[in-house]
Amino acid sequence: MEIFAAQLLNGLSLGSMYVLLVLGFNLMLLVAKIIQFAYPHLVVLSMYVCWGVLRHTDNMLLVVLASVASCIVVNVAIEPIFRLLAKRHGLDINVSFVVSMSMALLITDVMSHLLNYGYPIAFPTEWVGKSIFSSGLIAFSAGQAYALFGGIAAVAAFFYLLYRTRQGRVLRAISENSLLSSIIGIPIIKTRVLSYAIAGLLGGLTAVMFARLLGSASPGLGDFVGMKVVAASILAGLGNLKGGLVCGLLLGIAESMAIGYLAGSWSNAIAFMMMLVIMLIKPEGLFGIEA
Amino acid sequence: MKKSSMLKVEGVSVSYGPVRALENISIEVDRREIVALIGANGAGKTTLLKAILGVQKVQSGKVLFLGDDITNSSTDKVANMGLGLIPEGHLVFSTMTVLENLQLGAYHNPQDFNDNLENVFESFPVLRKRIHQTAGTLSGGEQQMLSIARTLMSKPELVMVDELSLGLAPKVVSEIFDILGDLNNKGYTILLAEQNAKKTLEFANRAYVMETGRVVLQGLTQELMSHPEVRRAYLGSNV
Amino acid sequence: MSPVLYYFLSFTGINILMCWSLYLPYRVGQLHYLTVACMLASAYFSGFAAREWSWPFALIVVVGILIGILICLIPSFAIGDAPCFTVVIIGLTIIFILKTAVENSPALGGTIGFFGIPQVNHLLPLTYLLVVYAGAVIYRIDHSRLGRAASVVFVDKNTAAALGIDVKRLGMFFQVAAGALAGLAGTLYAFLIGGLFPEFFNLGVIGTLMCMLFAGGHTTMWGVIVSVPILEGMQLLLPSAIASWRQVIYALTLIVIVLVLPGGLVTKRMLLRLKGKVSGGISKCNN
Amino acid sequence: MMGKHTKSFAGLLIMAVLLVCLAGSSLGAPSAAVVDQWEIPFLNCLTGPIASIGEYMAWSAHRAAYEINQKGGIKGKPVKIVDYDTGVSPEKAVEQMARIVNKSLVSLGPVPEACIMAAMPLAVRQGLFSMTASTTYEYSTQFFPWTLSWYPPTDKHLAPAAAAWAKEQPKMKKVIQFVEKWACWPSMADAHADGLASVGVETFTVEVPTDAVTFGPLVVRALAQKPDGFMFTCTSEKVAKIIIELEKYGWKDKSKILIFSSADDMPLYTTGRDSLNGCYIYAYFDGAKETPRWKTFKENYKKDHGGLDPTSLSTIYYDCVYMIKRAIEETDVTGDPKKLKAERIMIRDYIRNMQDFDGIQMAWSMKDGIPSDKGSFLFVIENGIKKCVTYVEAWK
Repeated sequence: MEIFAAQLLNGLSLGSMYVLLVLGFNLMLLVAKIIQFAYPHLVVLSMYVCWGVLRHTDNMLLVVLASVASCIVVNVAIEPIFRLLAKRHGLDINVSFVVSMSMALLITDVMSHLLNYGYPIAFPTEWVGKSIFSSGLIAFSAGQAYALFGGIAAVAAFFYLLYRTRQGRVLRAISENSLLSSIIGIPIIKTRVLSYAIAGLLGGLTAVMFARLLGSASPGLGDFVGMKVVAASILAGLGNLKGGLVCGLLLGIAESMAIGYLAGSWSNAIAFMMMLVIMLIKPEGLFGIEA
Repeated sequence: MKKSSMLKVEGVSVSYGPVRALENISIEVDRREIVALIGANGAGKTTLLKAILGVQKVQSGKVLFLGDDITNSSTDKVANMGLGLIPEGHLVFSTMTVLENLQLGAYHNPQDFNDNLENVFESFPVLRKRIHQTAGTLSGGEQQMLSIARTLMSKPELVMVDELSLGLAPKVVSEIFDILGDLNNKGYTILLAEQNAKKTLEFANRAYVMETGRVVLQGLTQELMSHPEVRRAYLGSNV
Repeated sequence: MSPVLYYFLSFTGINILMCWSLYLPYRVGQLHYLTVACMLASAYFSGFAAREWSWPFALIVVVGILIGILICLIPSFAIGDAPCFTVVIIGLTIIFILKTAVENSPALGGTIGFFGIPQVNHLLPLTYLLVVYAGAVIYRIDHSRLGRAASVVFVDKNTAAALGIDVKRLGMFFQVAAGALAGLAGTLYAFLIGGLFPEFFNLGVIGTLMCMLFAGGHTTMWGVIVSVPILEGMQLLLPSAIASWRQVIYALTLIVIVLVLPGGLVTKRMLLRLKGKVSGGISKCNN
Repeated sequence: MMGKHTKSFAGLLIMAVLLVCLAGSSLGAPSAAVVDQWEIPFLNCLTGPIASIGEYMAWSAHRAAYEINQKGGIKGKPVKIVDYDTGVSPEKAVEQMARIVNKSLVSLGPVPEACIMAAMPLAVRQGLFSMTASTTYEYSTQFFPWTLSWYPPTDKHLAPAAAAWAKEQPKMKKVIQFVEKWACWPSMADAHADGLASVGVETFTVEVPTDAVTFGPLVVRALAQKPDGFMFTCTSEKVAKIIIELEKYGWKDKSKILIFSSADDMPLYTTGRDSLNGCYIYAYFDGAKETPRWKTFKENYKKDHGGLDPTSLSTIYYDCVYMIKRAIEETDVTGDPKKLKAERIMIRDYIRNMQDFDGIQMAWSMKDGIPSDKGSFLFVIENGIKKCVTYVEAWK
């Protein structure tokens, strides 16, 4: 029981990170109609920015600002590429997947060549923090607390934005029917850019929390996380925000439980196997496609 | 050119790839008029409305609205200038509530939102009752009313209606035509694209008859109703 | 023949087969990465059968193709008409599961890898014979009722269904055909390299194949015939000073091509035009 | 409509021109009858997520070449290391090997195991001696005599190292070994377990998933078995992360932790930092022992790597280049392409049985391609520096 509780706690803090990534990913899928496979890679890039800023200052606010700003800037900067892509191909998410896979490759290679000589980066030990609560096998570090509570706050803010504000309404309108939205006078391109910016904002925050949770990052991290984010999003039903919320969290918990209870290299295979069964039974995902 | 001309389409042509959808179309709508576009399915009515609004790219010709050239302008800009389209198939944002739909309609005109809302509810009392209901759960007629109401929230200078009666019961259609008549009395200018020629011709002041992307006849509705060709092709009369 | 040319040509042949096996299901709008799993399974089978059982090459090729078909056939009952990204994830999942299975099988060398697959004489001409044969079959499929039906499905599944096309059966057909091609490619791959390692079959392979398919043009089967040799050749010819940026160059090439030439280097229209020119030229000569 | 096709044709044309230009630049160089320099190709992983490893391996080979050339080269001719990138792709490895396999005297690499598996069969067929020095015995031995093993057979030198640690920590009865299933690591883990068993310590395995992001669950699972100590057979970065997690869950006694040699790499220290203090690690040379060559190497390495220290893996190909130098000098190798086949075998046979090779840090001898007297060192880590505890001789 103690072990189970400990693993649940681990799973929840990891899951909240997956949720944030899935949300940002789904938002761009819904509003801009693209599969941004490189989104987790961008988040890892922002972790590198955090690390760079931390070498000059330990002002937390500055670090968060730098992370968020860099993620927004880069994410918005690549928007024109996808816009041009949509102009050439129509809104074909398959092509956007191909292009974003190339971008992911680019980002990984830039990190492994140019940043910290390709070595993993490590954040200050205080960042991860010692256990703030510990009893037997149950331990909760400051980093986990940041990830879990920061994650909850960010998700709450995201859903508030989406369901309680004017801009959120507009984002939902475009995701439901972009042609109708433009007919009633909603500026589509401006709002799409906004969705990239919001995903960037979420990504920047995720980067800071991820840094605190993991304590380090490496060029390969984007690929590790990327596959899981795409898998969670598809499992939920592409672009289904609430489904993504559930599946992201479930993925974190399932991963922790699998590592905690199942035999090593088979643990992920079993997790994948379960996913396979679900996908074969419900090809549209658990909660249905909304894109 | 008359001073009160609101919308002027001059020699517009549109192609979908190698297929020509509109051929050198010219129409005009004056202030406070009700103008109808009639023609069979595929005659190019919807394409024309889309071309006016900038949804569909125009290859040649000109679209003037309130004297400004809006040819191939971006749709949201045109909508912002006061051109409202009520699209075919009573389209609403079905996952959102009635209120949210109306709020979206007021995207460019948020300042006197409450007054506008009151006005709209006056015309469509049924929507007031359904204000927090999800739009997807409304009946077809109610969705059409919501679609109109949403357009009115932006206080458009010109209301364009595409296939108003499609998929609706005759009784509901009459009801909505009545409401449109009221709106016209209140000062709205209306451009109506319809397959249901009889009802439309009774309702409008002037009409253009379209066939395979061209305007084949035009004039006052009374005159058109007695035109033998129109009677044969659109009004189901053998005379 | 110099080894550079030999391996260049061999890998070009195998990659053309693999690109075709991605191309076929993409005709109905599916990115079918499951083919890489077929390649893995049939490569390991071929290596094992050749080393342990000393089966003849021809028999191994046939069984290798059958293995590819089988691996694609079973899931296709569920994903014949599934959305593109469901197919993607199922493909990746099965690759992962098969890889784990290999890693945990001492008989297949486990994580260390499988050494010592015997060599086959005349592998290169045999490869190209099979490539040409496969190409002819694909050409026939493309220009049959099936190919035309696939084009409709690619644009809109609902329209296709309304026209009476059985979308699921069609998808299943293309998936199984892809499996056969990948099974063949896997067998050739095992014999060409002579050793196998679970890490051979990873995301990188998929990335390279996608780059080849989309750069060449995913609308016709001919695109990859142009792009595969170019991209294979590029890595051999890049000066060593910029060799470490190879991946970046690949990625940029793909992005630029997809943006500037939406259909890839070779498109359907271009072929039609080419055809028109040739026949036009002929008729001019006749006049 | 015209535009689209013109663009397509133009695209094709540009690609073709590019290709021809590149072909001209790389294939067009005329080959002289007798070489005026020693060209040593290095098949290395320079792209992708583990490019950093390839980078420092290449760096050390180039460093050795630079030093040799400063002192007049080999037999009066300069030596040049030519890098061939294989990434982690077997296909590229084969194709790069094919480029050098008929013209090179000797070569370095390939580096990651996937590339060794793919490219070495070709080298064996064509009779090229290629030094796959960065991998373990299991891989090299498959391709003998056309490569060498940099380390003694796995069970012969890993087991004593693990046993030496257990002897330092006599109260341990039960050890958890974290094993990542990759390449030859499972067999290295078996060797560790054998060594521990020989001194009466029981080993239980916890497998580390390759794509795990956090390690809390793994540590909870390990701790639930109430072990006395931990042994690590996984990537350096993961070792560091798991040790940090162990600390979080209240594990205090770091001396009950042993890290295997392949994790003696920069990410271990940059990620683990203070948490590593007191941990044991075994490796093949003692970096604290100052020799003039090692000192210059270290200083230059730091200068080019932002102040980071080299590790025991950084010097492998440096030593390889010096091995080649000695082999050429001590035999009648001329570099004449006409005698290529015979001279390749001369180099091969000399290196496979080289006596008293003077490595950057220590001397050792080879016997039939295997080091005959190479032991390992057991260290304690203090503030990122390895302090030697004992020298462990390999089992004979």
